[in-house]
Amino acid sequence: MEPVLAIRRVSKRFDGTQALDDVSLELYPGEVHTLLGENGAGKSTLIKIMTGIHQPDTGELLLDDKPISIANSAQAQHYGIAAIYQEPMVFPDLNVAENIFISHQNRGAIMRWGNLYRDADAILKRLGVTLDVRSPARGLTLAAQQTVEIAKALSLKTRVLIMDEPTASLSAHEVAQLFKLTRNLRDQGVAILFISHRLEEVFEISDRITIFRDGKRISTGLAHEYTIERAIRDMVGREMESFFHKTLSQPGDVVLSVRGLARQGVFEGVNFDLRAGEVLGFAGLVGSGRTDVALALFGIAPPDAGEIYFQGKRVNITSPEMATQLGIAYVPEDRRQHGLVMPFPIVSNISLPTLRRYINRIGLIDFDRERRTANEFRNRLKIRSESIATPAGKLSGGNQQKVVLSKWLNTRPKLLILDEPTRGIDVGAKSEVHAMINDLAQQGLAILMISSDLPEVLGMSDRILVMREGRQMGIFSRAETTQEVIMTAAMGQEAAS
Amino acid sequence: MQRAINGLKRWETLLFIIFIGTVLNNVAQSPAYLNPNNFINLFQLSIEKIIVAITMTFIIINGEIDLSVASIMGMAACIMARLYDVGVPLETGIVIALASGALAGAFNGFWVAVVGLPSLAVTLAGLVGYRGIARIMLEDRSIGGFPGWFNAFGQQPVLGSLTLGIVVFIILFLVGAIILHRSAFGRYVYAIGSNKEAAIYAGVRVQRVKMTLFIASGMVAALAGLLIAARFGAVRGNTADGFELDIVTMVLLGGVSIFGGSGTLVGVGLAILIILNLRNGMSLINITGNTQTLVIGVLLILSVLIPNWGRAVQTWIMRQRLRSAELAKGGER
Amino acid sequence: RDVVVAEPGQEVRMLLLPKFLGILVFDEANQGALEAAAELENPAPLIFDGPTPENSVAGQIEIVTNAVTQGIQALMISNNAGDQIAPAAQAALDAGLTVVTWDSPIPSAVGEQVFVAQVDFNETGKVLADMALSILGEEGGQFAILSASPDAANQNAWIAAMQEVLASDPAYANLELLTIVYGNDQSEESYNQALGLVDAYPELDLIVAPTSVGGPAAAKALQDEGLCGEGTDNSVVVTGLMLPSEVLAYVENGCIPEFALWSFVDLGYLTYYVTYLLATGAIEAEPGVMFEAGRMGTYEITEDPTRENGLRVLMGPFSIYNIENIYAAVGMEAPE
Amino acid sequence: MTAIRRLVRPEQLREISLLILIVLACLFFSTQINGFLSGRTFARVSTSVAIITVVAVGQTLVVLTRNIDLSVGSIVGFCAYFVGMQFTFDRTIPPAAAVAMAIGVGALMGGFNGLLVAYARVPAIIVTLGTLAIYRGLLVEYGNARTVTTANLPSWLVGLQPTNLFSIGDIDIRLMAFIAIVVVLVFQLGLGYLQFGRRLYAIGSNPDAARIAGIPARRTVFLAYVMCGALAGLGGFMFLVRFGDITIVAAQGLELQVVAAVVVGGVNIFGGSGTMFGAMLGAVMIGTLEYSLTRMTWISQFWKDALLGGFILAAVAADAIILTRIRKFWARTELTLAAPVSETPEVRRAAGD
Ligand SMILES: Nc1ncnc2c1ncn2[C@@H]1O[C@H](COP(=O)(O)OP(=O)(O)OP(=O)(O)O)[C@@H](O)[C@H]1O
Ligand SMILES: Nc1ncnc2c1ncn2[C@@H]1O[C@H](COP(=O)(O)OP(=O)(O)OP(=O)(O)O)[C@@H](O)[C@H]1O
Ligand SMILES: [Mg+2]
Ligand SMILES: [Mg+2]
Repeated sequence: MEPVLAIRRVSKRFDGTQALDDVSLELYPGEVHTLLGENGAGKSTLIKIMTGIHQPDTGELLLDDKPISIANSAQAQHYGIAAIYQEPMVFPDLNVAENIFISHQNRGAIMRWGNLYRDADAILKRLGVTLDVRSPARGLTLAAQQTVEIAKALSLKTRVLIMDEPTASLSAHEVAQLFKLTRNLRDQGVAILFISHRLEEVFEISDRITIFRDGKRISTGLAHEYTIERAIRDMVGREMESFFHKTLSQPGDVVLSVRGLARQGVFEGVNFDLRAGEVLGFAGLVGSGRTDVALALFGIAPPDAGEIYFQGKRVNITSPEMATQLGIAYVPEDRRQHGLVMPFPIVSNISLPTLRRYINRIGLIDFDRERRTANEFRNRLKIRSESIATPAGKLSGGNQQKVVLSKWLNTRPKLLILDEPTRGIDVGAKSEVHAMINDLAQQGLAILMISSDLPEVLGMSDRILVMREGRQMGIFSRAETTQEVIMTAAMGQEAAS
Repeated sequence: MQRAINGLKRWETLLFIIFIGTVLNNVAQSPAYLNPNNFINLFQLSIEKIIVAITMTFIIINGEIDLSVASIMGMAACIMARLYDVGVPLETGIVIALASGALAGAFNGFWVAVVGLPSLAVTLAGLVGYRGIARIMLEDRSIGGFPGWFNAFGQQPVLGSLTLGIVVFIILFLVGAIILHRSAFGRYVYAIGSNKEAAIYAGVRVQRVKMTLFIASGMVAALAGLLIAARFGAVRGNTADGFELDIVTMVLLGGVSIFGGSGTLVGVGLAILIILNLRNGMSLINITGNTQTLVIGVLLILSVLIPNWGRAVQTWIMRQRLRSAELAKGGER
Repeated sequence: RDVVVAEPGQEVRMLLLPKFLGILVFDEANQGALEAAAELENPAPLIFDGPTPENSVAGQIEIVTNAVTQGIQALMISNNAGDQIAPAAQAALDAGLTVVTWDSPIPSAVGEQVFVAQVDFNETGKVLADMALSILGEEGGQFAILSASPDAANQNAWIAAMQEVLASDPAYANLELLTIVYGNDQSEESYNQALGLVDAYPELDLIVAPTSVGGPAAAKALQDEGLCGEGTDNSVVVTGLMLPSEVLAYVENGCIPEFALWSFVDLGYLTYYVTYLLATGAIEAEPGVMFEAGRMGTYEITEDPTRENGLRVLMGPFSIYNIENIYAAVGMEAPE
Repeated sequence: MTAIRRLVRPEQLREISLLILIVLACLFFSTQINGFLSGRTFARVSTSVAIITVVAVGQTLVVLTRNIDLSVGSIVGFCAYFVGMQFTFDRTIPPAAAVAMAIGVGALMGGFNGLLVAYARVPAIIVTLGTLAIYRGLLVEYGNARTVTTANLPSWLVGLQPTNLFSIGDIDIRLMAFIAIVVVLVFQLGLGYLQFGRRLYAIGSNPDAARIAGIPARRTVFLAYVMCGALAGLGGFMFLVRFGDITIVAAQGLELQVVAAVVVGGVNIFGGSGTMFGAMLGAVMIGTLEYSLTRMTWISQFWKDALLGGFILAAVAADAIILTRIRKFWARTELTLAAPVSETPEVRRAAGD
């Protein structure tokens, strides 16, 4: 069989970084081809070259064996190449339906709103999600945005569909839905290029696998030729042990105690205690209100009712600054919007919440000390970058996440709230993060971990709190839970069947 | 080497080159340019604008804008003059005028930082409103005849051959540069300008920073208003009318992004030197005001356009070079 | 006493500074000055330089300050900066320059040697009042003033003089001044202000506009609203100080029955003469000095009755224009 | 509730709240000014805001794409003066040719802006701050201190301003107002129903995403500038019609009035949201305030500016506060469609960086 799209010996250099080094890849119709690689291995860069966002420095692209050059996205779409990007790219002021059909230059110059809504509804139905197609995209959660992105790509007549970590912010239910669709498309002869850091998923969906390391292709093969161990070895370049290093420890005093916490219309009746050295997992479907609880605890969207006791004292947290001073740190789920100042170098991002610590006698920033801290974290978390002076915006997704983690760990918090801490992080880094969470808990930190990655929640938590539609469904201890129990709680009745 | 090239690519370097160009041009054009008095005049004639440009730099880097500065200048001057006219001691009047500037800034800041309205809208209203207060103060009158010591501040040197305005500018510029580039506050200013949300999540007191900036902007504008009163020796309702555009132009030419988050005070300093030199040179050879404005308009556009083209050419050359290298390699096999 | 006559051919670098560029009257003044320069055979070219309208105050001060550096020897300023220009002008004087104002003086007279007055400012008030009276007639009526900006020194002086005349002479008892509004020398603002006047004061009969921009704009507004012009009873009309060539249409249709102005060409001519004589040392700026100004005849420097400490040369006279003489003024044949 | 929510978009909400504010202001002024609620007030305000409205429509096109055009005042002035001068040379120029000339020159100037912004990637504010000075400078050079006077204009042109097209009861719809209304309607429909219009929103909403979605962003922004210039040219023609006597300072400072109208009209200055109706209502709001203040004879001339400034701020603040209130209210009534946790103004980074 002929490949639909072939990439021949493509290289791409960003000043200082060789993002892609002489890479070749073939995509065949009717296959799901997965790209694996550590953060910064060059996966997204390759995709951006396939969609005309970046131009390769050298090398060529062949469509049906004919060389093509893709100058921009419109051209890529013309060739039948569509992509779902790692970071959702929605138009907040347009409504959902418009967002879905934004790339349809062939729908004519005049908008037919009726048709638009009908078609958008149909596509969303196929995806199995309920979203009001007329509501503006502003304010959609990350997951909802991701859904819109998927719908957008599906709406195009594509021969090559690229999905750059589409599942990173989806929970199991949505992922299953997405995979059903993906297989459908594959069976219709679409070539699918899939990227994910969740290895279980990868083996579930892939036909073939290609592994990148440091901008080079390391191996390509049929999925069943790979085992998880081999995949990891190819990605990381060395053997790695299993994922979750959970060490059980004796929990200490209660650090955080929440009673009847509520914010009108968002969540209500949240009650739990969190002890030092304990990891409390927050599970639930996307949109179940977990992030909102975190935001309430961190003072960004203070609650309307209920009590928060921190280290035994009743507190009323009204601003992030106050929360930080109390010793609460929050790693947000949307790192682009909330986590990082993209043009800032890594070092300034890390020191931002703790800048006051780096002030010298005459009131100026002590750059040396600031840099020393940043370098420490860069080494400890293995942040891949040219230096700590690299702007955060130029890092790969996973490395950005590590910067956000560094920034909050540096506040030396007593309570660490992690919202999807491993979203978009590669296996190596993921296990590092897990080890770190474990370490921190050992050192007596209280950790609240929100995650949509069920194995992660199960593997890392001492106890798991499950939420559904803004209500707390129960707290389960590590010993008594399984994926099924949690899913049932998270989805209510229908999931049980 | 790479570093040197990167240094060359900086906006400031380009500005510096343009600056040297204007100086050389002026020397060639007019013998009067090198007259030492001329250098003092050059600053003195725009001193109020360039003082306000310093706080404007902070505000724009912070992602906001303050269009009301010129009106605050006028308002403060008029308040002082009116108070003097009704018999309040000038010293008291000066303090009240400065306080009125701070208050106006705080008022702007309240709507922007606390209520969250766009600063463009708020300060556009301020532009109209504060000018209105200036008008109410003096109506159709002009008030002058201030004590000699006051006028001397605007007209006579206080330090060597430097006037008070120039001394104030130098001090504000140095202090401003240190605050902006070396202090935590300056870092917050950039952070908020780049990504306000992330700054909030990092516990930066965004409201307080914005409030501080607007108050400082109002107060410095009031100070500049008083300086202009001292320099002109008289105050009218239209004092400093329309200065806001010149001030914003200086800051933007200095490489400060109107969208916030980037720019340096050094760049703004260079832009100020360029504009003042250019205007001075043209004035000395009797090029009229309209043409001067036109030339500065062209310069403003070119200063962005040329580096853009430069970068495009550079990328193209690099790609060509890689291509040919690739071809050569291919040939070997 | 002696009447001093200028000795031609001496080199004096002179700068004519209008309020701002782009207004016809100042270009006419430049014409006059150039005419004088040719007559006096001054080898140095006359520089005509001015600020932009929106930057008039700071711009004028800048030009005056830079003139010293440039080695200009004589400045002729139509002051738009009120007393704010005084320090800069005084600095120029101190540096040995000759400083003469024309059209609009420095109110405090600080920094200027002589003011070349187009007309007597008190007389301007009377002329305005007389025109209002002649338009409204014995029984009088209500009128409003549409001025340039609240900051214009000469406009303010004329208006004050007019108010004084109205108050002091019972002949004007029936003329009622309702209000003063400002159009800032912009057509659009003046137009809207004129409309505002007719709406706010239903009994309004006349708008007095001592500004060459405000007058035509007001006339256009009234004409558009059918208050004056063809086929109406001219219930509200306009008068004031305007340029004949710019208001011909409104005089023809009756919206501006009468208006006044002086010759700006002559004003420029006379100013040049006075300045040349002062700069060459032929005359001193003292009261009682008499001199001959080319084709315009003999003039005398006197105390300025409208300003303390000021000296002036009074040009005069006013020309009052109406349908009878406007065609001649603009160099056209009167239609049958 | 859901039904209403689906019917009324937030943008329209803005307009409704602005409309309510205008009505309230009118009611207030009717107690202060004799005969305020009359056809005359309508005629006056509608004609006086007509020019601003037309130019504001163009400005809105550009602002929607997260750009700005500060040169519109200079374009209006240039076109008014230029066309007026052509009549001075030749009075027989037919009306259509005159209008076409104004629009053409305006479009050319707008095109120059657009070229620099869209293709040369110079930030809009820098380009148009520059061309604000450049176009005015060209006018000064071209004008050479001459003035366009009504005497030099053909009588059909001078007579256009008071022309009354038709009346609805007491209310006269004058030609100038009619032009403005037509322009608003046409462009409003264009925004809502043309692919081009939606693209403007998309680009302003998220420039990076627009590029990735394959929207021809450059061409669209360029065209927005051309149209903005063309509308400013049309505004210039209307300016000539209305004022007749044109000097080189014509329409100086108009850009600030236009931006004020757009901002008060709820068009987001950072792009992505706003409508032509909004811009028009903004112009009407400011026009009504100015109209009323000049006619309240007990208010001193010198208080006008201060009050106007206060009113503009009040309008913007009221609009914002009402809007957030209603949004919050709706958010509570419908859990699954909640508003964002915290308003996240889009990262205002330039498209060109
Ligand atoms: N625009 C850019 N400018 C400079 N460097 C870049 C740019 N985009 C990517 N890079 C660098 O290129 C390398 C590859 O990045 P890329 O985003 O392709 O990684 P990735 O494999 O997608 O990683 P992840 O799994 O974390 O998303 C990284 O080192 C990154 O820092
Ligand atoms: N698809 C959706 N459309 C509109 N609003 C949604 C959607 N999903 C969630 N929300 C809103 O988001 C809020 C809860 O989201 P939140 O982010 O707290 O949940 P979460 O469990 O943390 O989900 P996530 O995994 O996305 O972080 C709710 O108020 C809900 O109204
Ligand atoms: Mg990636
Ligand atoms: Mg969440």
